[in-house]
Amino acid sequence: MGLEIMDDVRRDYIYNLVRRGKREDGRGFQDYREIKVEKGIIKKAEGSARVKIGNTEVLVGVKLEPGEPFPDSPDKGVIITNAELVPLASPEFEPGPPNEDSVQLARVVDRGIRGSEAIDLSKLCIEEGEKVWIVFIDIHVLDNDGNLVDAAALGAIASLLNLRMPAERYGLSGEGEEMIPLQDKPVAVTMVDIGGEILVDPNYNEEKAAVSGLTVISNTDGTISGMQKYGREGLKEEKVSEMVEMGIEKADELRQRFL
Amino acid sequence: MGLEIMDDVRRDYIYNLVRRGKREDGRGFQDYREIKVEKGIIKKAEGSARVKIGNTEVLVGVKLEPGEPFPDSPDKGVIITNAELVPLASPEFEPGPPNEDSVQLARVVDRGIRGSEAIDLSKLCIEEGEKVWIVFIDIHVLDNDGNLVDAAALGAIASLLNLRMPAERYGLSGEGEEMIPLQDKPVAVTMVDIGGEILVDPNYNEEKAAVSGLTVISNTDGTISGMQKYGREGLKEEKVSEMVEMGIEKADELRQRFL
Amino acid sequence: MGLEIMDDVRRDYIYNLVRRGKREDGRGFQDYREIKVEKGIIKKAEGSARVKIGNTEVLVGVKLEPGEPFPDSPDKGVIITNAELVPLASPEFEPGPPNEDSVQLARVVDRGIRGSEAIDLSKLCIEEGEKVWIVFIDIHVLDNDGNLVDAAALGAIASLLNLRMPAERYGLSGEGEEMIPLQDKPVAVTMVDIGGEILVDPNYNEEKAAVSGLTVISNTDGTISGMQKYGREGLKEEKVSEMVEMGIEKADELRQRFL
Amino acid sequence: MKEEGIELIKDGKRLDGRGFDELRPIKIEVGVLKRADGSCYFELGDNKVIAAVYGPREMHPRHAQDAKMAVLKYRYNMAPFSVDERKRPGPDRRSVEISKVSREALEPVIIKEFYPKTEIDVYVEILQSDAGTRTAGINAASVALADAGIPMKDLVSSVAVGKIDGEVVLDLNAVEDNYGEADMPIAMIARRNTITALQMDGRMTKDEFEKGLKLAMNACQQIYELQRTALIERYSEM
Amino acid sequence: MKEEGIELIKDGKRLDGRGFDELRPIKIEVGVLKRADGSCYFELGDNKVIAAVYGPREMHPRHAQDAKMAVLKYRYNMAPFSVDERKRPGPDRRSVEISKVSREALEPVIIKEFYPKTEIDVYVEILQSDAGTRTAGINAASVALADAGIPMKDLVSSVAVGKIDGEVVLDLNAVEDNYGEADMPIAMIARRNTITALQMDGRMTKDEFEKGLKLAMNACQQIYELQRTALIERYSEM
Amino acid sequence: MKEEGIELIKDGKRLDGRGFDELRPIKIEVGVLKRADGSCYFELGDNKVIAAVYGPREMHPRHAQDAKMAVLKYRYNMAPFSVDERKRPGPDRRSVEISKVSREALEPVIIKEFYPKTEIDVYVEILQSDAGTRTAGINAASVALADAGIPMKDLVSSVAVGKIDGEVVLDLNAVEDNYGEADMPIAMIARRNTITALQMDGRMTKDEFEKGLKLAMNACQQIYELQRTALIERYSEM
Repeated sequence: MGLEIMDDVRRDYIYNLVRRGKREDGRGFQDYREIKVEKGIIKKAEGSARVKIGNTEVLVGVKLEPGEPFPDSPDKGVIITNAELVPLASPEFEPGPPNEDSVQLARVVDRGIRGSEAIDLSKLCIEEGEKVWIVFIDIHVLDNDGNLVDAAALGAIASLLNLRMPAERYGLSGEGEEMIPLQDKPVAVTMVDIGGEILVDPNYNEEKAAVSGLTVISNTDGTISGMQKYGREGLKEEKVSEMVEMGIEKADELRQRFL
Repeated sequence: MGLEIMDDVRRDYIYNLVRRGKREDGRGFQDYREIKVEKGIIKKAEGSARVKIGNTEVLVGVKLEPGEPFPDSPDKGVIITNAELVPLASPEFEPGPPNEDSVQLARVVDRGIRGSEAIDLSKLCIEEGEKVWIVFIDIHVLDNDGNLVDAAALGAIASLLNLRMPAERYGLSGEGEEMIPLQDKPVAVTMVDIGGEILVDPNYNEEKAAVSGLTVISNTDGTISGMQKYGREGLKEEKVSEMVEMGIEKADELRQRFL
Repeated sequence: MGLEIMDDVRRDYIYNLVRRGKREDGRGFQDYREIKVEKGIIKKAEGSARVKIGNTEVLVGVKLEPGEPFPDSPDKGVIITNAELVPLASPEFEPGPPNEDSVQLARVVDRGIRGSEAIDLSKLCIEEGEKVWIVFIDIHVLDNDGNLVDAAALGAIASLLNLRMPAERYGLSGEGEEMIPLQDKPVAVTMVDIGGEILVDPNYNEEKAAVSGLTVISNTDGTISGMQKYGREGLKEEKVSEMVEMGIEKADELRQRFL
Repeated sequence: MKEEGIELIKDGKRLDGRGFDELRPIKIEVGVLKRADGSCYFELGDNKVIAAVYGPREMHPRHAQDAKMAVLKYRYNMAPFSVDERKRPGPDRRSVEISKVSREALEPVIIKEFYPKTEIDVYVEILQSDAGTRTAGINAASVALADAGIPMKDLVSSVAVGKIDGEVVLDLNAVEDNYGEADMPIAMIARRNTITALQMDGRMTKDEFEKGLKLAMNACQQIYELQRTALIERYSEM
Repeated sequence: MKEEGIELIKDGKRLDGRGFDELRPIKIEVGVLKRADGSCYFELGDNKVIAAVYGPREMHPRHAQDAKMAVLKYRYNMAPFSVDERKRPGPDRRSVEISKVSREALEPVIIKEFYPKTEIDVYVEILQSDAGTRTAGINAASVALADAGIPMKDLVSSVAVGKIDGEVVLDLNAVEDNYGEADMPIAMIARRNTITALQMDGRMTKDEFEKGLKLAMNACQQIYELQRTALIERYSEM
Repeated sequence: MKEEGIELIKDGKRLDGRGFDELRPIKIEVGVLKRADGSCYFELGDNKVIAAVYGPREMHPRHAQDAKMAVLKYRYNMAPFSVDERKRPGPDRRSVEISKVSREALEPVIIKEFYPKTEIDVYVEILQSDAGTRTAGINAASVALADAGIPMKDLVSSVAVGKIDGEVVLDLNAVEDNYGEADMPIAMIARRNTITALQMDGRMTKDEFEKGLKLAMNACQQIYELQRTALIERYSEM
């Protein structure tokens, strides 16, 4: 009960700020918090990156393992994206199997990478119909101060940018430490609607206060490769269009600065 | 607590009716409710049937997939019967893995089909010791107004009556859309004992009120291929014998009318 | 609440006894309760033993099945040790998947057998890299009156002493009912610290009263092949050394009497 | 989205003969289940789905109750025989995600404040699947909620748009979904131009997105009319 | 029920030398466990089972309590080493079904009204299996319940009958079960001709069923006497 | 402990150049997470671990509460990418055991009586693993508990000793662990010579054990100083 009252207080506080054109941390409505991207920090992973957006911190590690292709695409590698909302990262996260929040986080990031065809899956074939590389993209959230999606998506693509094939470890012929070139760099931008205003990169309190939001994942050429609406209220059609436009624009900024 | 009182009220109501020779829905003690059997209604399934017994509604779908035989019967197909008591069908069903009710439902139906040797499992061998057809009989309960067993068993055998082998889909040689002939048509008849009277085809309220019951599954030649007693009270030996006789008789009626 | 008070009462009782140099069942501090070891009592198992230490009773069964070796030891058999604290054995055990107590029990026993190299795993190779014998050591606790570890470890090694290879059952060539010779006989000895005194073989009440304990597993030559400290309090360094010495000594006694 | 090499549009028509802005045939039946408080059977082409609503009813466990309003739950589930390769029973990641998105699609219209401490359960079973099951499920659930007498501000309607052979088209079927370039399921309160669910897979430009959005809005208007008609018929029968 | 081609009856005798109406050797020990409130070890030929009873004790979670009577629970479990191929620990569909049937076999004799809001837990462990474990478990549990002092109207006794080589026989062993034509486990209150559990697998005529039922009734009478004797011995020791 | 045939000691030095009694490089950062009540990042050679503490906070479910003191929980978890072959997410037997041992390693120093009915949660994530993660985790958790302001009698420090090529050495790395003869992780209250966790794998004599214990005690003293310094630095910053 006490907690529910806190929710109301926080919501009022955030809405009042926005009404006066302000945000809790002093940013403009379209500004991201400070972003840091560090690549290659986990030696045991074939690709890795740590992303901080403000106090939000996400570690992404990519492992490659030989495995079986899907029957309907025998010459293509497989991407498996997984997110762990470990209880270390937030008092609200609980140990246990993936819940709807971690599943959605993983699937939105997955969708962006798949839709953009960032990885050329046909380059991951080892032996057609028998053996291909399975790309495990594991999102490990360390500190949740809001907007995990953008941090995770940025971490995923940054990890893929320094991906090496561990062919030797598996006694597979040839190309050793070959890098896998990326075909695109999808970037996710999440926005929420608070009192009619669009706020980019919501922090934890803003995320809690907002009743609707949208993630737009877009590519180098400005096309969209993934979208996801959130929240228990609707969004007017024109608001969605506005967000899509803004999302594409901000993604371009992030791509140039961090990838 | 309120619910427990309702249970008592319902039990009294049903018992009082039976004492006066009546049933809630006006049927005779040995009458089934109206039965409808529709075959082949799910195109994606290799065999399917929808069975309604009064308001009870069950959908059965049969899928065939190539798989490994059991080591002790290398030249025979495999039957796997599964029942889902999805929460759509009753306020008492809960989401989650199979519980003792759904397991028992599946196993009773399975036992009837297996005991009657309705399916000639040796016709389901693709390559001895390597590959056989796995027959998945999935019972999907849509509306539970009592006597799921008879509806499920009828749905299962009706589904098997229009079973086609999906050889092409799996790139298997030969017989394409070959039908699998059935060797028998087992039919389940469930009876409960209420105040010393045997009631055939109990509806939901009768099922709840009864303290014991019996399912008898019998075949075209009048032999029995499965039995299961239910309930927290015993049944006198002579009552069981009477039920077995009645079950065989009613099964014959159902078989002629609906299969 | 009532139970917590009982815990306090029991603790006081046990501590008071120890202060006066006594134990609940009249034993000396370094005495085991009566031990019985019966080998070969489960015909279906390839090796088995029932061990009673006082009222504590544990049944261990060993099964051998052909399976795949680990990639990093292609010519060696595999040991899998599992413990079931079935609710039959204690009012405190609950049905369900292994919890931390059953996992620890299994792992401590496993560690002793592995560390001592009691089984020559290279003798369990059927076909290098393809097929080896998997040794399932299943610890089934029947009555828990304390010190499950020593009973389980004794049961495990006793079971292995009468292990036969079921080659015929799996259609494998050759040696039929060949026995597998053991290379060593590790024995576990568990001690607890109660009021500064070391008590060997704690019964259930002593185990509950103690705040720390140590299991020492040692071999025929007096070397140690496994240790595990328990409990929510620490143990002084010198106490640990004393326990290690005592553990090795008692193990030797047990080995000579029961193995 | 998986493979290329199939021509999905010939002579300006889709493989099943539909125009770009044409829905598959829709069939709606209300109140089809006895035990549920509300129910709806919904066909969209070869998709066959059924929705049931139970509640408002007491919520367990108690500490999950909301003291101010009802809690809406939504469970999307596929029958094992609803797809070509048998689906193993039980939730998977896809169904968990769809359940969440579908619940959020319906929440904006439900007046939850009327029933604090209770839960409203929506169960959607996919009996046969041919691309578009989540949208069919939302449509069915919306009608079932109304049939159960749950107080609602409006109905929610849902449809997918997508891109095949470079064209933006309405309501992809399974072949189009498998070989197409993008898929975008949308749910909306049709009479208010308010979007309550939106997802996108694949790749499309902003202009294609806008075009798709318009197609979906028109189609949701049509679906809304069918939902409304089905409900009116149901109540005139009673 | 799986295979044919083995001759199970030679010269009017079964492979293990028994007559058609003969039980395998039975051994009963009462009160074999210290921690349990009641317990019983039961051997039936090569079957070795042990039953423990705990309770009546407070039931958790509370909302599952019955305000009028005790709740009986029954858990049938096979030790991994009890069968030829190691059984993976944990419940499977077979053990779930057997647990339900066995619980219902015992419920008619237990006076549950004496202990409202409590639970009575019966745990049966199969240590070695050779066909007939569910009946051996019910016999053991019945004695263990009495040993625990649970108020009971009577004992329950259980045995299977079956059909092998065309003959109706008592108490199938593993070979007979594997190669026979039918198996029918039965539990009853022997002194009242009341059947509390009945299952049937395989195929038999109504006449064979009647014949089997008679065999089972006689055998249950014998088992009842053994159960009773074991309990009397136990209490005369104490 | 798995294989032999690799020379782990050359010219009196270990493969990574360390002496027998030398720790790998250690790095400690305190208060690295915003949401947690206390946190610590700990590096030991190539091991990278992070610990967070939440609480004391209300315990659920209530019947698990202890009316006299706080309940300490500990969860050791490996990130899927922390090891050579991807680890499947979720607890396995190894992590369940390590969690128990680590909890017991810390319990002796925590004054739990101050916060009855609450729980204190320690979460340890292994981000990169190179032998010694459980000891690194305990070291990190000990500092994180202090950072969270949990009342403690002292810090706990932890290290492993082992036997390689017949020599007793300190703090095995992954190669030494894989090809060595014994491994013995220890946790202690360094200033009191009190051992709070002790495990041993492999094979060693009593004398080797004693020698290892001495090595561990010295190393824990060093680690204690580093933990203390890191905490002092953290609080002088604030």
